[in-house]
Amino acid sequence: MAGVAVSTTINGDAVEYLCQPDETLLEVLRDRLGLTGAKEGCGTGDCGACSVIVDGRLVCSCLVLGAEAEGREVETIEGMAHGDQLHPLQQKFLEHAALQCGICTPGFLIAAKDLLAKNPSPTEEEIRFGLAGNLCRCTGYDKIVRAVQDAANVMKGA
Amino acid sequence: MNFDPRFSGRKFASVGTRPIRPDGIDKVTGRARYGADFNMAGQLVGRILRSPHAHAVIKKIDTSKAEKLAGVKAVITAKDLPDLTDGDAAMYDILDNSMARKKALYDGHAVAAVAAIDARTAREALKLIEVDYEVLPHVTDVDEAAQHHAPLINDQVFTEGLEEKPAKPSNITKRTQFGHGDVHAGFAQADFIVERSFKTEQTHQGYIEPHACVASVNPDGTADLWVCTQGHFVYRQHCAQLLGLEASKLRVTSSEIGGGFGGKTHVWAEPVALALSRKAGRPVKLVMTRDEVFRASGPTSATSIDVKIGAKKDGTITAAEATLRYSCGPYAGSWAEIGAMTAFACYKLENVKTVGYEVLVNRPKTAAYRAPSAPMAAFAVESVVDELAKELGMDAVDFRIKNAAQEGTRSSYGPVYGPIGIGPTLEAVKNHPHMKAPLKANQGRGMACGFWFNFGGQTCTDLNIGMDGTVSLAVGTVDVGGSRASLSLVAAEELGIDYSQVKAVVADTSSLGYNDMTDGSRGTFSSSMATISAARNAIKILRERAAQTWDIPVEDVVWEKGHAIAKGEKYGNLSPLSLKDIAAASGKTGGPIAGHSELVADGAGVSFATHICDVEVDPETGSTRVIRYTVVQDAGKAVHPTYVEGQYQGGAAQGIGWALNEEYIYGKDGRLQNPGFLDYRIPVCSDLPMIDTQILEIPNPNHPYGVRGVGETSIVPPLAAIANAVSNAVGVRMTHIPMSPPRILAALEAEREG
Amino acid sequence: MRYIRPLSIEDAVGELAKAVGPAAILAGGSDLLVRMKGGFIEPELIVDIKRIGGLADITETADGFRIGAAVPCAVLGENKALRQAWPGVVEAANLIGSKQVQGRCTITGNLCNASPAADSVPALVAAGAKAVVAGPSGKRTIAVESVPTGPGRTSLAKGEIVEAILLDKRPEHAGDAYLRFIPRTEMDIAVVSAGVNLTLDDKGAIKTARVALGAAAPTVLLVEEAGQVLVGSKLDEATLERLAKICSGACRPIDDKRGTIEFRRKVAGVLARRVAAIAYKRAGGK
Amino acid sequence: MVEVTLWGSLSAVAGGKAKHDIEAKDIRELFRKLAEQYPGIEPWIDRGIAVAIDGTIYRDTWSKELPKDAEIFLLPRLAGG
Repeated sequence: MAGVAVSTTINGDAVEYLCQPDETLLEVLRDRLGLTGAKEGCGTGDCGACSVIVDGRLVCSCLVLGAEAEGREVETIEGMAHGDQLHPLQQKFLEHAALQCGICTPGFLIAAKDLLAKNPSPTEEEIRFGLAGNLCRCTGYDKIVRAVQDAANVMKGA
Repeated sequence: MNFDPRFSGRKFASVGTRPIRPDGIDKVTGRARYGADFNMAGQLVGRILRSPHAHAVIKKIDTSKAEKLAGVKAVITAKDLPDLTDGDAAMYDILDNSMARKKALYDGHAVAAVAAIDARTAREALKLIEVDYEVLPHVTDVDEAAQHHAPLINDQVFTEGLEEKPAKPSNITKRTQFGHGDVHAGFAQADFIVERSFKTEQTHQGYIEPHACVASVNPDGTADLWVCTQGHFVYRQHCAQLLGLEASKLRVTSSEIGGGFGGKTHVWAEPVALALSRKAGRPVKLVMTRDEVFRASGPTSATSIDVKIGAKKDGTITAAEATLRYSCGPYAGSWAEIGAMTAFACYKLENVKTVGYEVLVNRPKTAAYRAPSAPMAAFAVESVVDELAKELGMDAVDFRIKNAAQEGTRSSYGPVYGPIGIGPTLEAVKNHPHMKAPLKANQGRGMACGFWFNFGGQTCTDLNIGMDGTVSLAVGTVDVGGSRASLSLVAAEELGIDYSQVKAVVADTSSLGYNDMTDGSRGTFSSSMATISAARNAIKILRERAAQTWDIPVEDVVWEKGHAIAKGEKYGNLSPLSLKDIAAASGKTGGPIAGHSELVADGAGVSFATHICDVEVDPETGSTRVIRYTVVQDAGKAVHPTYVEGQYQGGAAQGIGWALNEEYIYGKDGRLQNPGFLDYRIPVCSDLPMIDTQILEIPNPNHPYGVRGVGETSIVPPLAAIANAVSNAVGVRMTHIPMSPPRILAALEAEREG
Repeated sequence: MRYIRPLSIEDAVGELAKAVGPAAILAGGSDLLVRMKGGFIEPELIVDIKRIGGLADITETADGFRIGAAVPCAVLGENKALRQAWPGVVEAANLIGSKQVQGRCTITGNLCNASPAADSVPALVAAGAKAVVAGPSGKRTIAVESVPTGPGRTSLAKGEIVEAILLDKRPEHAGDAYLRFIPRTEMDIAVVSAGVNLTLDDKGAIKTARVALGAAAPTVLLVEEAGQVLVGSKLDEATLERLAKICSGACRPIDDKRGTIEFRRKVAGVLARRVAAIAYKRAGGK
Repeated sequence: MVEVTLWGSLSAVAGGKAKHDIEAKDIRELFRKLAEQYPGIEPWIDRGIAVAIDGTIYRDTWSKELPKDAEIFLLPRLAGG
């Protein structure tokens, strides 16, 4: 199997790696680059725990090949806070206790960030459908939806 | 240890507030490390070969080709996990479930495993292992398995709990019975009797994090295991016993856990990872795929339940009876027993009888799932209770209030209740605005009650006071949903300091004494008791140090609001010493200050919940949407109310999924048809409404702060609440869970055709 | 295994044509990577077509729309002109999987994966969409319904790639719509589905109609009789009743983990009625 | 002397009797005497029996004293989620 050399940008930094042709971006992030914030809950695009943003588009990194990242810009949970300044979504998730076990949280935060970028004032229904690709088994989603609503309000005010 | 656990009725400063959890930032930044997020030098990748057959004799396994593949460092079969269980039947079952010994007992049963330099090589190696199976007839349905002509899963099983040992083996491992009074006499007094049979399908806990571990066994017999688990001390015991290791030489570290709900309460692949590491001489990481989680971890029972309840015209229940059959997978369990105990626990009954049958089937080994066995029994009982209320012409809530258990009632499972919350939850529901909200066409409202015991158990905690006056709290119960925040609050409360001065961590098995796992809603109940005890022990030392500083008798020093105070007029000029002051001087007053506790947290308080649910049913498709949901539950005392609400909401959501769409679907070939989140349909965000909660606080007399468990009860009422709501919306009584659209549509069509 | 990223359709066709072992085309990957993960396919060659000129674009032409094979479904939803002309096709494309999946998946991939339950296909069939196929012997344009021939099977020859989907320019008074039945509100595969595409005459009567059903047979069904029954009507109750009956009758479904034969038959009729009403309204009918 | 009530299945291995009068000061002594009288109970004790004393359930505290006139009820030790 011939390795593929990839030059890409991750959270604003230039990154180069060699990966196998069938290796997913999720595997590259976790196993080659040590970015374990994206989680594998299913490996088939059904849970959203591995969500990342590639060239401004929300995707499941388990459904992207590492080779495909060539020349792209990838955003992961590790790049969401600015230094010690949490993103408003991160802060609101903490304040609302929008996480219990926390395994789905990185995926939810990335998906919510994408949602608010496209729709800064979503209704409850828009939030619920916008986040339907992210499974949470602990919270019943109530506090997650409230945290996103609250973060949206804060971000509009900012 | 001289610890007084009785409820004191004190006023709280920290307990009951809602601070941010200590592990929060790690979890929103992706830094928190879960089972699969840890690596060791030289680590190999482990993978497991699983049976494609539901029931088959393993005649021969040839691993020679796999062993020769470049990059493969170890291949194991059951031979590499010799039986060291010494007659311990439960441990033997866990061993056999980890790696099939003679027979594969379900689709997904492990038969061999490899460790290789990478995942691709490991996958290739699995394909090179040749297993010669003799396929046997199988049975996956609980009712079919209970028939005398069903394929026998284990010919050594003779039903226990019968007056005489049966002549022939069967798939029924045990019969259990509970109750009191005379149900025949009771039914004779009844004016109305409702009798029905119900089925519920098998569901999975559905935690988003697959089982994952990194195992490292050294040649000198020491070993490390990093693993996502609800109980690392229990995993240590299991693994040490199965691998022949000395418990104290096996250090188990619990990673952050990405959900468990009962499914991570005993070992599955961990002994395999350790055996691979031992054979390969290198660390091995083993992570289950989602497919493996569904096929080969521990889902809950499928059930078949008959319920009969009789009442007088005035609404008094005269007798209640239930027969419950629960599937256990291919190994003995006690799941019907719990169902038989919980079934009628909400009610005051003169005459009650429940009988449970444990049934073996060719499905994965049943594990606990949040208030295990109770939701199915409650579904059957609360459906019949609703129907009986209708026959009597009584309001569903009033009928339940009339028959609700109270302090002094003999429970249906035996003991007499102390102060309990079923009555108050029903009264709260009766007065809740949700009950009066208008409904539209095709909408219906249902309600139902639920019960769970709550557990205590062995618990050990260390509280260390740093020289800067901050407190580190080491607990041994795994934090599954925010307990580090709750326990930090408890430490702050007892010491009289601010929450921000305390940080709780979960210690590994080498750093703390034994702790039972986080199950049975015991985490906060038990560890808060141990934390209070540890804090009181620390306070004793703090008082001694203050007495020493002041050179007065320790009896004259009291601890109030985080300060040592010299009591008595003669000490009028001594200003109080804060915890920080005493800590700062500790190096010169006797060294580090710490409080330890080891105890058995017994006396857990039972808990009750009543739920209200509105649904809308599409009569043309059978599609059901939950449009409003309210949980009312007794917490005893809500230490961190936000996380208590979270438990209520999460349990309700899981119950909603179970009620409407989640089920294990087996083909005629005995293979699981839907081992993935695509077709095992747990609720998504757009499926649910906000879930309102109301926390009642009826103190548990056996805990200093009145805490009961809160984690599990909330999954008990939803199945019945939704079934009752569907019945009220479209007039069909659903007796088969999940109430999937095809089942509801078929019931509606049958109703229309009369 | 090799991963290549050709820059021209000719190169892609050439590589596919000369591939010795199993080869796979990668656009969105939302089916391909799942099948690779499950071990159902082990391609020796993966041809990523996303950098081929024009394949990532939606172009509006004199004849209508040309949707490149590598255009993610989410981009369809962001194209105002397409949304206005073919709302049913767009809503079908935006029902596939999650937001995450929609950021990757393509209608061409959905078509070529050849699942009878593919969401966008009934809408495309109802719309009379065409597929532009590039292959070693040149290009051909065929009706989308002739691409899938059975579950997981297509009529495409070795080396052939569907490079674009064509949708006609819309006349006045036209509307299309798509509905599917799923047990949850999102994330499921259609248990049964229906797409309807209508044009009306000046008086508001239906002039032309195409009705397609998904997950009702081994391939998406174009139910010509259902279209015929609509023509000339203004969607009165009796017509809707007949439409439902014809659609239920046309189904040749199976019992599986997602639904029963009876359920699919019944609900196919229910969805056909509902979706026809939406399309009619979109076409300006009252 | 305390009166102990066994749950249905346990009474099957205790001579078919649900109620037993036993001279025992704590849970440990209660289990020992029951096992002496009915050896069939021993495997059940090994698997775990919980003791309800006036409605409060004790799973592990074998040193717990049994007050006179207390209501004592034996239950299976349960699994939880």
